[in-house]
Amino acid sequence: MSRDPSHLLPSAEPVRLVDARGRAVEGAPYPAPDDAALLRSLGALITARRLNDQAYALVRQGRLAVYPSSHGQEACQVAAAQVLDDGDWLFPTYRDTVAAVGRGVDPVEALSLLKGDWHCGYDPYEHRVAPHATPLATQLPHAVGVAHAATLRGEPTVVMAMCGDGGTSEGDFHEALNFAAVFHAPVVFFVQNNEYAISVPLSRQTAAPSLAHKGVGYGVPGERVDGNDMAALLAVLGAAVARARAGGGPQLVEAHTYRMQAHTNADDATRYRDDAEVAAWAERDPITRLTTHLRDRGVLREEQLAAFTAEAERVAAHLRDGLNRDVEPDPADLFAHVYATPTPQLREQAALVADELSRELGEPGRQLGEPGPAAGRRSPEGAAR
Amino acid sequence: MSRDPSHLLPSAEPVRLVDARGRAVEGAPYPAPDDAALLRSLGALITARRLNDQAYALVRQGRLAVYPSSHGQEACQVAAAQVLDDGDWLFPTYRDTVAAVGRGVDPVEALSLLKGDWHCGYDPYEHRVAPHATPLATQLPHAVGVAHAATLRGEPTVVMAMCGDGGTSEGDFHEALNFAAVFHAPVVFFVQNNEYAISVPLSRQTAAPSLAHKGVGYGVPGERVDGNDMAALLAVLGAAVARARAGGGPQLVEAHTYRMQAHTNADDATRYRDDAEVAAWAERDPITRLTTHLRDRGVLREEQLAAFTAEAERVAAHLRDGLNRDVEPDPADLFAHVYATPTPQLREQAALVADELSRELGEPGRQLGEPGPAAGRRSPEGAAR
Amino acid sequence: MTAVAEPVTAAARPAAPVAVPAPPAGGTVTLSMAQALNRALRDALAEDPSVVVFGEDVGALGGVFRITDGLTADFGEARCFDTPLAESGIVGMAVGMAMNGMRPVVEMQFDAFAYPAFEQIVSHVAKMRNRTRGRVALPMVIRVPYAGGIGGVEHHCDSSEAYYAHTPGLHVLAPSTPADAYALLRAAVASPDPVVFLEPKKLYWSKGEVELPSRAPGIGTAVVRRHGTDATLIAYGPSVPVALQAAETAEREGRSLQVVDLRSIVPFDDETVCAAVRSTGRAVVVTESAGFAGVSAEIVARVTERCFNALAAPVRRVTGLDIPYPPPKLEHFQLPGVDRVLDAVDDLQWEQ
Amino acid sequence: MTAVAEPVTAAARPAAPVAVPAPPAGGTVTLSMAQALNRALRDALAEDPSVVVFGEDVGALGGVFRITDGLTADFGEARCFDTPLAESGIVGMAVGMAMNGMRPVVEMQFDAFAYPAFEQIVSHVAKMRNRTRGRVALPMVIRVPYAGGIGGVEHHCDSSEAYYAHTPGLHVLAPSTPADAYALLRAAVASPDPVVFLEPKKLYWSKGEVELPSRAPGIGTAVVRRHGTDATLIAYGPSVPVALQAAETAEREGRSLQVVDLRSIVPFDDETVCAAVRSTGRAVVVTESAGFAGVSAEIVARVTERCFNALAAPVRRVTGLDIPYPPPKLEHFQLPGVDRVLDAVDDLQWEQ
Ligand SMILES: Cc1ncc(C[n+]2csc(CCOP(=O)(O)OP(=O)(O)O)c2C)c(N)n1
Ligand SMILES: Cc1ncc(C[n+]2csc(CCOP(=O)(O)OP(=O)(O)O)c2C)c(N)n1
Ligand SMILES: [Mg+2]
Ligand SMILES: [Mg+2]
Repeated sequence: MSRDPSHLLPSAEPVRLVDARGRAVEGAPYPAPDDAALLRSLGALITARRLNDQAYALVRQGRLAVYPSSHGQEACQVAAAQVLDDGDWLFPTYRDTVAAVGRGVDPVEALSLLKGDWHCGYDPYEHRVAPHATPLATQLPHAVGVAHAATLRGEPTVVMAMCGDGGTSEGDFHEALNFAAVFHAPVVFFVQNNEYAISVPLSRQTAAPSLAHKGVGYGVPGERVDGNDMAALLAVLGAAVARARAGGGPQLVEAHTYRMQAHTNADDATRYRDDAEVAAWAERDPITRLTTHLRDRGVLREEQLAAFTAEAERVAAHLRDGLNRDVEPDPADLFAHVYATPTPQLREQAALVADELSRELGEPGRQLGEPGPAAGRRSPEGAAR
Repeated sequence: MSRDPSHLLPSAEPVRLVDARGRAVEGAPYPAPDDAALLRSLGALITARRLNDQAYALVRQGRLAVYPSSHGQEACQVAAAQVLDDGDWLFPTYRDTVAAVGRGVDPVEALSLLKGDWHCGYDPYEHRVAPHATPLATQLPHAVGVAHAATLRGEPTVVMAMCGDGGTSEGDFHEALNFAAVFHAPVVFFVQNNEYAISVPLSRQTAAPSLAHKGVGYGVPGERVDGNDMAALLAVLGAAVARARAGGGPQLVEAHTYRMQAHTNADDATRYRDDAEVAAWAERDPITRLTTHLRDRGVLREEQLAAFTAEAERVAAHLRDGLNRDVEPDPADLFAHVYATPTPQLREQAALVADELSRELGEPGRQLGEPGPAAGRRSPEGAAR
Repeated sequence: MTAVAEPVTAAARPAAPVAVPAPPAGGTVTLSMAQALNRALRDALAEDPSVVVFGEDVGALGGVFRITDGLTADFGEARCFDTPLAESGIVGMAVGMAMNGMRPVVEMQFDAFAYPAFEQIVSHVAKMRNRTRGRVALPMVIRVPYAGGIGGVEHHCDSSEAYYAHTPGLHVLAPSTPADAYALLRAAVASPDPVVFLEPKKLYWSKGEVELPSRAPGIGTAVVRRHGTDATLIAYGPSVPVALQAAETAEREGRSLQVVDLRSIVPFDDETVCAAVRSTGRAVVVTESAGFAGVSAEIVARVTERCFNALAAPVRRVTGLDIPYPPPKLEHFQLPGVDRVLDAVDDLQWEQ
Repeated sequence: MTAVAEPVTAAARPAAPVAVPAPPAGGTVTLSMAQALNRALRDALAEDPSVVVFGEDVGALGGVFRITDGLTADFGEARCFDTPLAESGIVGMAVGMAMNGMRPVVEMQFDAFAYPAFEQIVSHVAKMRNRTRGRVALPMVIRVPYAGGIGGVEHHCDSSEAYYAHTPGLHVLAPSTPADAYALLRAAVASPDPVVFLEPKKLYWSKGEVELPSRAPGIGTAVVRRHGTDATLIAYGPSVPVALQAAETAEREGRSLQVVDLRSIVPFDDETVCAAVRSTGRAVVVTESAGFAGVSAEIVARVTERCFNALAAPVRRVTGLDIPYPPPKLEHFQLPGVDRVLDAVDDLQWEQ
């Protein structure tokens, strides 16, 4: 009566190919990626870290409102992007800017949301990266829909749908996994378990043996992977993508990693966790681990490392330049995209705002874009002055 | 890193203590309930079936708008009520009228919803039976809340939270199981898998090995039981309740049963399933099975059976009488219970309706409660006639 | 036996399939609203391979109201299919399919059962085009068997239009005739923007002439259903027949009432509505949904803002009461009826 | 660094804890609105053992806005606790706890993140008392950090009051001062009915005098915040300071504006509002939320219905635009400002 579930259960320990000291793990259940792939990933990791740190600095300089950093989670970010083909789709959360950049999105455009110029700053179709999702887990059913549409048309698209450990508690997570399973949709659900949802630790989020154990309840294979092990991530996510592309249906992958910084710059993590916990995770840094692994095995030359660092600097400079440039957002945009054609009501409202602006431009001392009441008053005719 | 999940997984086959031919199963994993309990259940089963059939007939006679029958699922209904103590709570769905009655709710009051006199016809506190839930799975978080409140006060309450196979797909199912697990709430989630959600068969509802396999993803033990085996249901649900009461936390129990009739009288099941399928399940009827089992073992005397049947007739007659009595619903009730004290706005609206009624009562030929425009017009003063 | 496979309706309704198997090539046919909707879906599926229909029980069963009757049989599983029972999942999946080249038409089984999808509708469906600066459009339709008047039990008769109408980024339509049901549903499916399509349950079985292909006005256009000179009744969806009946009664009493059928709640046709109100100087808004902060309030507010100096009396409202939808036996108190409408008309300060 | 642990605000805000550790026995204290809310929760927890506070990050963190700061430390885990991240689950669990003798106060992290709980709120919270004929009451409070004006990114600045105000069975409150924040939250927790409690985010850090114990009017009462003779501004929550500022500017220009603060959207204080409008003959409604089918429409409609003959001009609205909430850099176009309010006042047909 019951289909045998054993193949749907994750391994007891997360898959690890390279240990925290950079040494290859014996008898790992997945073949190691080749050195070229690992080297490429190291470059991406170095850029990823640099981007995280640059964005963080830009918040302090007031160029970004806030930044939810993936510092410490870069291996997950890089792997999520690297295992995909051009025709595939990525569904990132607010924390997955680096993954979006990994697929080719310009980091300046990716951070438009947090700079405040507009919501989604990039064209989702250009690199097949959905807009950053903020309402938690809501992007997961979208991922299923994109995948199912591709399946109906016979296209080989695979969709990488990302969420956090906290996001797994939302109803949409459940509904998306179930739909994906029932429609056998080529979606890889990739949960970055970074141990916290803002202040709430995993132990208060779930009592499950692991988040990957949620898969079996949908008939979806669950897998667990060391989220700071670049090699293991490439292997596990790569296999999941290949399986989905081959018609194997969805998969749930949980990466065990850690949010090294506060939820965002605005958060005060000392209220809910110890520095010692953070320090312990610093020991498991994904970049150090991969660097050691490649260096110890003679694969990484120092010139290569220097080149990676230079490339990371170049990207960081691009981000700095982009975010330091002030774009004057156009209020006409507020009305232009609510519908394909503005409704009569929106045309009226746009005209009102335009009228306010034209009056304001006549007024010295008021700046377009300055916070506060939006515009100059009409001359108060009729007012008894 | 991962807690051992094996104890959370259900057995490969549903627990069965008595097979379809009424014979005790050897080596069953639960001890059989004692004969007195089984006899008592048989009486309840016979009444349950009679209630289902009576309600069905009352729809044909126009006394009920519609009736979602639990015909074929009576063993689940009876067991859900019988394993609870007085201080426990039951959360039924629209299909679980018989379970509510099993806890002492007057069947006439239980069917008020479907008669159309009011929404919930009984006092939920009297027998600790929540109002029938229609929006699917929404009652499950309530069950967790009731249980958690009891826990906080140190009360030994256990909550039986019922839903259907279809209901497990809703986000609220997921959130309720997770909350129950994290708060270690004494809730038994009891899924009656009757193979259909209206027209949608289980195979299009889920790709899971079984619905009970959803438990592990929350750290909740899952168990499967033959939903037409009264003995097994009493054993499995009884153990789950005892475990919850002893502080063991929530449990998920899936009963494999079958919706023998259409979704409601309004449904046409021939559009989506074969008579042969229904016929096969008729062979597994829970009442026949328990009757045979008790008779074969010499436990059931024919006088006893006659007494059960007489009692069932008595209950059915009570239901008939109750539903054939017409209660004139009072429109004042519409305004009385929206808030503890009606708002000024509601007082205004109540006055308007009262005014309409008083005018209407002056008008011959219009009946209070007659469908159509609500009331008599004020004399159309000012109208240019 | 009713066509409703839900623990819901007291009213006996034809159980017969609503599908219209032999579509005439053109001309005018008499159809129920249910049939007109079925026909619209059929024609859309036939014309545009990117149209897909899905939801709960829409496949083999043809939907609890039979609006999708025969679509799976005729267009195949890939074009019309059942989903697991989860409305947020349904709408969320539709968002993804619309992002990826399809035109999904999803069915919510009843108004109240669309609420689980509220976050998807408000935070994604309504906002996607805007947040992506027009790059990602969501051509999708959310069909909702809407409002009451069918003796349904709790949660089966809500009127939910205000929730959607208040949410910028959605179009909200409510037909009142089979012809409009056809025309507006076709327009909704063809629209580049998401549409919440409200189908008055109590009108599913009402019949009317439907011209094929339709030449009815599209989204954003109200029509004057009946001309009159003394006061204007403004209604949409299930309230339109009530308004028309009231106008008929009033005529016998010597008062000439005009009836405007909004058809499209968003966008709102200020021009037609205001012209009608100005022509009579008096108006009553009739809606089945609760009045407080509902669409009826918006109509009163905008008509008053725009036509104040032409008004001889305040615009009045006849709406559902501000109470949870009543049980079947008390339902008639909730529904705007002819008498209430005429009472409101009487209150329009005729003495001035 | 801001007190907001969310990818949300540009505005720099004090990160200091808001808890008020040493409650004075009585008299008047100066508190920020955030502190007043914290104090109200503290006092309620201390007085009534059935009060429990829960939600996302309300425990150790004290909430992303620090409204629950120190409550877990002072009252223990059983009285104030974090939940898993699922809003429907939070509200649903609150329903169950309220059914079973508790008075839950739950926090939704932001307006838009209450939408997953919409079905629970509309189909259960609002209806439970009614569907059980008064047998099951739900004394619970849903706290919502509400509206915008803080430079938040998308989904962090919605104004959701219309959705709740349109749903019979809920009380909907929106304070505009620390004193009202305290008084109304205490009243909400003590209420036998469910309350949606909207806390204007941009006012969290505004300070004011709070009398303890409070003698402020309770649920259902509006107050005249400023007297005036020429026109009445009607506002609530975040729009009240805007209205007051506009009245001040107008005074300098020689026009006397009255300001009514609704405080309670449901129930609505028709008496106070209508008396104010009648006394001036002109009125403008100011709300931050989108206008279409919003609470502003209801206010215009009911004031017009009740005061038509006293009106010298149509009641005007100054509201948020009918667009998704703008990104931070364009936010100021969305917010009603003094100039827009005064423009609307200028439009009130003064020439007559
Ligand atoms: C529906 C919803 N509820 C609440 C929030 C507020 N919120 C933003 S991030 C966050 C924590 C998410 O944690 P997790 O999923 O683990 O992702 P992480 O931030 O750790 O990457 C919360 C509660 C939200 N964005 N959406
Ligand atoms: C949220 C919600 N969506 C849809 C419905 C309509 N509906 C009522 S019963 C039903 C099928 C439920 O199936 P299942 O959970 O298996 O229970 P069963 O009827 O088989 O007992 C559906 C779709 C509903 N009541 N609530
Ligand atoms: Mg996390
Ligand atoms: Mg079922």
